[in-house]
Amino acid sequence: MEDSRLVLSPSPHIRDEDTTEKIMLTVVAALVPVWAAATYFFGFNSVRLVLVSILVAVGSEALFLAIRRKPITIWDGSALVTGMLLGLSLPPSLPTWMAILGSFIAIVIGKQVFGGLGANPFNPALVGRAVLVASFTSQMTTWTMPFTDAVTSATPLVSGQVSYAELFFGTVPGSLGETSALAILLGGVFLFYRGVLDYRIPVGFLGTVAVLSFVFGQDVAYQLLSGSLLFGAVFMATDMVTSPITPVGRWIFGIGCGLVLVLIRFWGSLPEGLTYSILLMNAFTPLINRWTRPRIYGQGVKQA
Amino acid sequence: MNESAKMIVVLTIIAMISGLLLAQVYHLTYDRIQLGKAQALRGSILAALPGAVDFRVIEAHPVGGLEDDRSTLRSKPGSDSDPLLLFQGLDENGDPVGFAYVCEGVGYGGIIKIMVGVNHTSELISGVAILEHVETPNIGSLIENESFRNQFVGKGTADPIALGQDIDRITGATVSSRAVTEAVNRDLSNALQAYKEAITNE
Amino acid sequence: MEYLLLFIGTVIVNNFVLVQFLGICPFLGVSKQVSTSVGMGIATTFVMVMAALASWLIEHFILVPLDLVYLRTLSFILVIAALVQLVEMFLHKSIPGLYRAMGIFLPLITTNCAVLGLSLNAVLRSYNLGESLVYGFGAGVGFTLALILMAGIREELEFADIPKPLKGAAIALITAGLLSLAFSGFAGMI
Amino acid sequence: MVKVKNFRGGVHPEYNKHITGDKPIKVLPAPNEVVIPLAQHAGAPAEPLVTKGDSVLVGQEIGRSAGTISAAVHASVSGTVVAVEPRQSINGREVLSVVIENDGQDAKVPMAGHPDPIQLSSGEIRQRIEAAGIVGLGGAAFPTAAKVNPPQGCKIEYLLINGSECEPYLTADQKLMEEYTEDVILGAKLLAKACGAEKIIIAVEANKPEALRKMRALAGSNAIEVVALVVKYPAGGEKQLIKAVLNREVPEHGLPAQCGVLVNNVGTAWAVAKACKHGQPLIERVITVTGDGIKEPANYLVRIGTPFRDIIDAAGGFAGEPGKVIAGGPMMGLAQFDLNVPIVKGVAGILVLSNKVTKEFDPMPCIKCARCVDVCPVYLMPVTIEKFAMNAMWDEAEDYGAMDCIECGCCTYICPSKRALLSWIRLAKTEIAELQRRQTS
Amino acid sequence: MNKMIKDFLRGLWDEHPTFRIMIGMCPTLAVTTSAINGMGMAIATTFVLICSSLLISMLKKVIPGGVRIPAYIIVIATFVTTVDYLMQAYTPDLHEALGVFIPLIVVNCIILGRAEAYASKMPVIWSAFDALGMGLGFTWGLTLIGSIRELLGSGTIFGFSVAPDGFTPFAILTSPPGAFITLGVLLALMNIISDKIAQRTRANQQKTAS
Amino acid sequence: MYNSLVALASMGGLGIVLSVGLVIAAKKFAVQVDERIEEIEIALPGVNCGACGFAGCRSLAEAIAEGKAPVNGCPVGGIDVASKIAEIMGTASGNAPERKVAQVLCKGGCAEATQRAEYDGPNDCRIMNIIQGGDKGCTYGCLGGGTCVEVCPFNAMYMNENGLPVVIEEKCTGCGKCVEACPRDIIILVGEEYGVHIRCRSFAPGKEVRQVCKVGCIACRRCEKECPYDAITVTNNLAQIDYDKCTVCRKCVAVCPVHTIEEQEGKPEIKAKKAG
Ligand SMILES: Cc1cc2nc3c(=O)[nH]c(=O)nc-3n(C[C@H](O)[C@H](O)[C@H](O)COP(=O)(O)O)c2cc1C
Ligand SMILES: Cc1cc2nc3c(=O)[nH]c(=O)nc-3n(C[C@H](O)[C@H](O)[C@H](O)COP(=O)(O)O)c2cc1C
Ligand SMILES: Cc1cc2nc3c(=O)[nH]c(=O)nc-3n(C[C@H](O)[C@H](O)[C@H](O)COP(=O)(O)O)c2cc1C
Ligand SMILES: Cc1cc2nc3c(=O)[nH]c(=O)nc-3n(C[C@H](O)[C@H](O)[C@H](O)CO)c2cc1C
Ligand code: SF4
Ligand code: SF4
Ligand code: SF4
Ligand code: SF4
Ligand code: FES
Repeated sequence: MEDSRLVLSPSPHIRDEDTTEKIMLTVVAALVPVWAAATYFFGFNSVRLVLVSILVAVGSEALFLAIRRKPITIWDGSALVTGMLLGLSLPPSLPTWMAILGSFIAIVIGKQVFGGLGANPFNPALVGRAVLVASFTSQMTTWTMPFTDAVTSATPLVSGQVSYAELFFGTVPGSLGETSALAILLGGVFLFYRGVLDYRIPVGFLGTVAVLSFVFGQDVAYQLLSGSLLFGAVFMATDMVTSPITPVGRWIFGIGCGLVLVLIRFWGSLPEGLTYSILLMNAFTPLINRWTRPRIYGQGVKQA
Repeated sequence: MNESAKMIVVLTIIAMISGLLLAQVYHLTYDRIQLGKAQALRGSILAALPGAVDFRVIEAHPVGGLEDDRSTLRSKPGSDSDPLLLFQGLDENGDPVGFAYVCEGVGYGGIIKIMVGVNHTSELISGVAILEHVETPNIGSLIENESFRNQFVGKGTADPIALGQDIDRITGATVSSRAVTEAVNRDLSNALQAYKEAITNE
Repeated sequence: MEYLLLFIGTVIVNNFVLVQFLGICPFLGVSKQVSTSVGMGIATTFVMVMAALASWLIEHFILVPLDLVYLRTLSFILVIAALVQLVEMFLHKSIPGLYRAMGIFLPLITTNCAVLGLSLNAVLRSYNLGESLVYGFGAGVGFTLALILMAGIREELEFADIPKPLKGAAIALITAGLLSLAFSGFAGMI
Repeated sequence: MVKVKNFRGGVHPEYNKHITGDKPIKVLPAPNEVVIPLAQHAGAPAEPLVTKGDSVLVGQEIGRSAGTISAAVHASVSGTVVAVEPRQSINGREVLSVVIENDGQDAKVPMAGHPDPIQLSSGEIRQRIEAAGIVGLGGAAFPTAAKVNPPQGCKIEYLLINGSECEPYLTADQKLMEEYTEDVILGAKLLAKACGAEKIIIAVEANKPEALRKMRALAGSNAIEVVALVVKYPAGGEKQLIKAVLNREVPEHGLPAQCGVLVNNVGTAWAVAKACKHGQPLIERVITVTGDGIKEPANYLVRIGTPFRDIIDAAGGFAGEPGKVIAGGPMMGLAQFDLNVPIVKGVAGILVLSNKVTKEFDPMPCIKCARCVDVCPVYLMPVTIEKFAMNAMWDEAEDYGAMDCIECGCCTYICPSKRALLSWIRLAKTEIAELQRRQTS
Repeated sequence: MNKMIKDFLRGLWDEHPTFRIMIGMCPTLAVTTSAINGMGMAIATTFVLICSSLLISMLKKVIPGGVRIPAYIIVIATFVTTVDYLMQAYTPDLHEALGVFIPLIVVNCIILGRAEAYASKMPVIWSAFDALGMGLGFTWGLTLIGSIRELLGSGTIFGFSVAPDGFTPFAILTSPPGAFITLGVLLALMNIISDKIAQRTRANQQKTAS
Repeated sequence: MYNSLVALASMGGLGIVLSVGLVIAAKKFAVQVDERIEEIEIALPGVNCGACGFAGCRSLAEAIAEGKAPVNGCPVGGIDVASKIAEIMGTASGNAPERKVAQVLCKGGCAEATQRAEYDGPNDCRIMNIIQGGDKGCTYGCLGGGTCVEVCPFNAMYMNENGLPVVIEEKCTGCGKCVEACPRDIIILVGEEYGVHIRCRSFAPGKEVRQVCKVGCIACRRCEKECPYDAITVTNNLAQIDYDKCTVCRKCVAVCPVHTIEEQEGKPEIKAKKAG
């Protein structure tokens, strides 16, 4: 018995089962219905773009880490999530090479240059998307009708001529993953149930948009269901790395996203502000964390 | 000489020399700069008015002034009293070909200044030239392309020019396209009226 | 309302640093810590308002009446530099507390694109006095906003395992680029 | 159904109380040799009263309390002192200890009991607590005599008896409450009298229905209330208990007495009852021996000073290769490397985890999931403090409340990236304390 | 003489204004949307830099310390305004493209910095060499950045179309975010290159030492 | 021409106004700023390491200018910096502080010393030390977590294969960061000329030391007796060198039965001390 040395380690001696890998895979699982819906509506394009994005994201992460002679941590699943989210945020008719470029930029410029997982100030998938929009504006704003390859002029957000039911089920033109509110909500509920999703950000985000739409006399349900708002609020604003860690901070983050989105949607020259609203609030995250420190137990309590 | 006095004297002298020098530079380059500006203006006027070889300036006083422009973020000072400059294009014989005026629209990056030429007789647009813009290169800047600008030729006051119907958008640059279309639309009838008044008064 | 639009436009839509590229050197240099960037931001805002006022006065009471527009650059920069130096001396002597919080940044600001750019722009866009002041204030606030956001991010990056060749200015520039990308959503708004 | 009392933060680890929850308390025979450290409590170590060769009786004082924050130490067996020397203790350091060879007689010093201890005056109770060397059995081992003597200007309104036993695996307090209900309640009354509390509240986690039922059945008088606590670690933490039960907060860096509350463990109450009723000093306690690395998990009443090895042998020895032997529970317990260390007053159990359970945790980059922030029961930002600690930014760590950390380990438990948050926060606490000490001196 | 060449070369790499000292960043980012713009800006700046260095070096004895900075500013501003008007007269398109950044040459830290640090202490000829080095450094820097942004962002270089048919320009490079990111990436590349150079020289030194 | 004159006059006016204003202001608002602070700051290395005990180089510069710190206050800068600052301050005392380097006083690495447990936790000596005193058999010895190496701002240390830190003396500036960080107080700063060290810090009795470490000091006192200069004394079971007396004669090295005493190459005997 004396031979085998005992293990000396600091408490606590037990750990929760959840790991970063599991969290990432949960997000992937939650995205499956969304991807399935996208494939149902847009067919091969959905498979093509999302698969390419995933492969390039994971590949460029591995490549970058290999060049840096760091352990290849692609199995943590974060690049997988980034690639999947980027792929799902692309318009169905986008040329493959643009998806490759966007995915590469998302991982390299959006994440790895800052030191990899956990260190990036901005949401990598959105960085990739924003760069694509700024570079290939017309391709990134060319939509096709579901079930066909027919190019249509505008998304419902711009044209404003579809029913709630169509918006809810997703039989409208738009980015691959954004059209079906049903699939997104399904994924969101699953994430929430698994404890991966903090309710404050999506609630703050969607709530703000709803209230402001109402105040400015817009069709509230329409504003919520159209465009990529729902997709972003559920899957992208909630990216833990780039959102605040304090409870109050997460409310502020969500509300801030909503404000910026409304500002851009109603007064900006872009039809859609999701990408920018989240990226902008990402920039505010360190400041929010700093200025919303929770009150420590017993702080400010006077002796009775 | 004490230090303070020296400081004052030296600085003053340097300032004076500099002032003098700059005055010389200014005068030396003045003519050329004006000439360059005039040529640029002339170029765009002639581009907007095919057939014209020369132009003259007409001061017009449009009724009620031109519409306010939200782009400039300020009301134009006394738009009633300020004259509107119209450029009358003349052919080889000195006969009027038409007139051109400048209008502004708010694009994606900022203000777009447009020269619009109108045919003397048909009172239809004879050409459009972009004077200034700050649109995104390769996106909004495509409004400079002839294919876009030429779409306006032949349009008139009769019915408003509509983006998407009369004018094809530039893909991905709806904002810029709309800015140009709306600007041309907005001032066209006013300018035409002012032009007519101006030449009848002459 | 128009002043408000002008203000918002200057702060976020045409942010001096991120969109107009004015004042990049202090933006990169003084954005390492949130606390210093606040001081720098306030000081810059102060100087900008002052410069807007001064340049408007010079333009409208000296340069235009005397037909001396070619002396614009020269006179603006001289007067701004002198004014800032005066204020700095004054603060140093009379209000040491404020000097320590903000005054030490003043010499940094004197010869900086943002301030001169502001004065020249205000004149080129023929703003009236009120507009000039609002423009100056908005530019200062926009500069401060960009600076503080950047500082917040950079303080976090201090702890990150950034690849060696990117450490320092390179990563700061990329961050600024992404920040600018985030701001580009407002483009064309006003 | 009465609503259970809740508090913000905390985690839900596998409780694993079923292993020993139904095992009655067995009395473990005194070992051949006991090692009794003179520093088992918070505060100054006791001063030795015996030397090598002395013979001692059960309950004989062998270490004298050395100040206001200190406690007496008593022999737990009768026999001969074979050494007074530094011996390895559960904190990994060598501590001056009295080693007694058991003569098997169990001869006791005369103990002055009281037939109806509740008649004792509060001063007398306090005196007996002090004489018995009673310290908090909830873990911190703070001398109880000092604790029941509230500081100037503090009026104790409530005595909270802490029966939550929120540490996973451990069932010692639970069994104590079930089997010695009467004495625990008596002890609570005595403690209340000693500190002048008006009301007694006994708080038990809702997962111990039997203990709750028995307590409720006997609590009777309306001066005693029994409340059910949420089943969540660390419901038994003093501050969390006060927040949950009374919705009060202990002032930062302050004492519970400053919000009118005194918290004592059920074991402490039991020890107080025995000291007053039988005059018995604190020479034994109930512990749980459990874990997947032990053959026969059980609850034992053991003498203070019994080496871990004897207890583990009594419990059938290790089941397979042992990985970790932990003094206490899995969340706050101390891992041991030497099985000769003795049971001391503050240890509530021995947990043996097999090699299978003790896996290495490789920290990954923090993904800022904020779970650590959400679970911290004192509302700190563990991830931020960790970051400061790793970069030796002690001032910032202090500013973010490192010193308020109660070392519950929730943050480290929950972190999906398996970061050693608490270790770094502990380091920050040590360094900050060091800096403060240097500043004042 | 050797030192003079060294001082001259310094501005081209070791103390490169853009990639090393990081000054004059505004024009570096703002006007480099095309190679010609970047080069034009840099040449204008170099002209002002050389002229003012020369003059300040000549006047250094005359100017009292107390009004040093205002005096330098006047000198610089005079040259800047001269350039401004000359460009307006002879290269109106470039003038238009560079806009407010021409008068802003006045506050380009390179110029005042050099005046303060070098020209005010050194003989005239040396100052000229130093200024020329810095100016050329600035020129190749801006031209490089401009070329990259123009090539990838518009598919042309110095206005000549060089991209193959079907090339889709990477338009972000001509926008503000692209400016920052391009320079950031370039800077990282420069760091890698100088690291390599430093490594090689160290290796060489060791070889010669042993 | 007229316009030129206006330009001349107005620039002249502006020049006068400004220079007069500046001259007046300079007099009126004059604040005594010590220009030397600036100069000293430039002379300092600018690493802001804090080894001087001030909050960075600027603070030290201020302190030196105010006479609150000696001109050789920067241990990192050494003689060069000190003499430069002395020049600025106009004092002649450019004596560099004695150059000290870090010495690691433990020889018991993985090969020589026993482990009492299997450590599983953050690889930081300070944390190991908090957790039950770490996994090393010897409770005085090096924990091998390399915290000293981590904190060294000058990359002057590395961990060898035996799990012990090694100081690269050419790089070490004697800043003392490692000394401060080491929870076992194993590292000390010693004048660089001293080449003999007793590499053990254990105050445990010899018997116990033997159980946990092959190279630990067992307090046999042979070195104490051997030293001709009385530079070694054994107290509390540990032999220690009084470096002020040590002449690096190396006599003690050979007599140590467990080879705790180590000599370094290239550090000759200090003859001067012998005489005095
Ligand atoms: C970086 C960037 C630059 C843009 N530049 C322009 C532009 O110059 N002109 C323009 O009208 N829109 C520009 N846009 C906006 C969008 O292309 C356009 O408003 C939007 O896509 C309208 O969509 P549609 O053309 O499909 O209706 C830009 C967008 C981005 C992200
Ligand atoms: C008068 C008085 C003084 C106390 N002083 C301290 C003290 O100095 N340090 C301390 O840790 N606990 C002190 N305590 C005990 C604490 O309130 C607390 O019960 C003890 O730290 C154990 O708490 P824990 O097990 O939750 O950590 C004192 C209690 C009383 C009544
Ligand atoms: C995280 C944490 C968990 C604790 N859990 C318990 C517990 O389950 N039961 C308990 O009696 N004391 C627990 N304590 C100790 C209590 O805070 C407190 O010290 C004790 O109840 C005071 O009683 P005592 O002085 O009689 O030990 C815990 C302390 C901490 C910091
Ligand atoms: C709930 C959740 C949302 C996420 N959203 C994103 C996202 O929007 N974009 C992205 O690139 N990665 C996302 N990730 C993956 C991961 O956090 C991301 O790659 C990190 O930002 C990389 O450091 C998400 C992960 C989780 C758990
Ligand atoms: S920071 Fe301290 S109190 Fe908070 S969860 Fe972590 S260990 Fe517990
Ligand atoms: S729980 Fe772990 S991963 Fe999550 S924020 Fe805290 S330290 Fe980071
Ligand atoms: S940390 Fe230690 S080894 Fe490194 S330079 Fe400072 S004194 Fe020398
Ligand atoms: S010398 Fe000290 S700090 Fe360095 S590795 Fe050893 S124990 Fe750790
Ligand atoms: S060039 Fe330095 S601030 Fe603009």
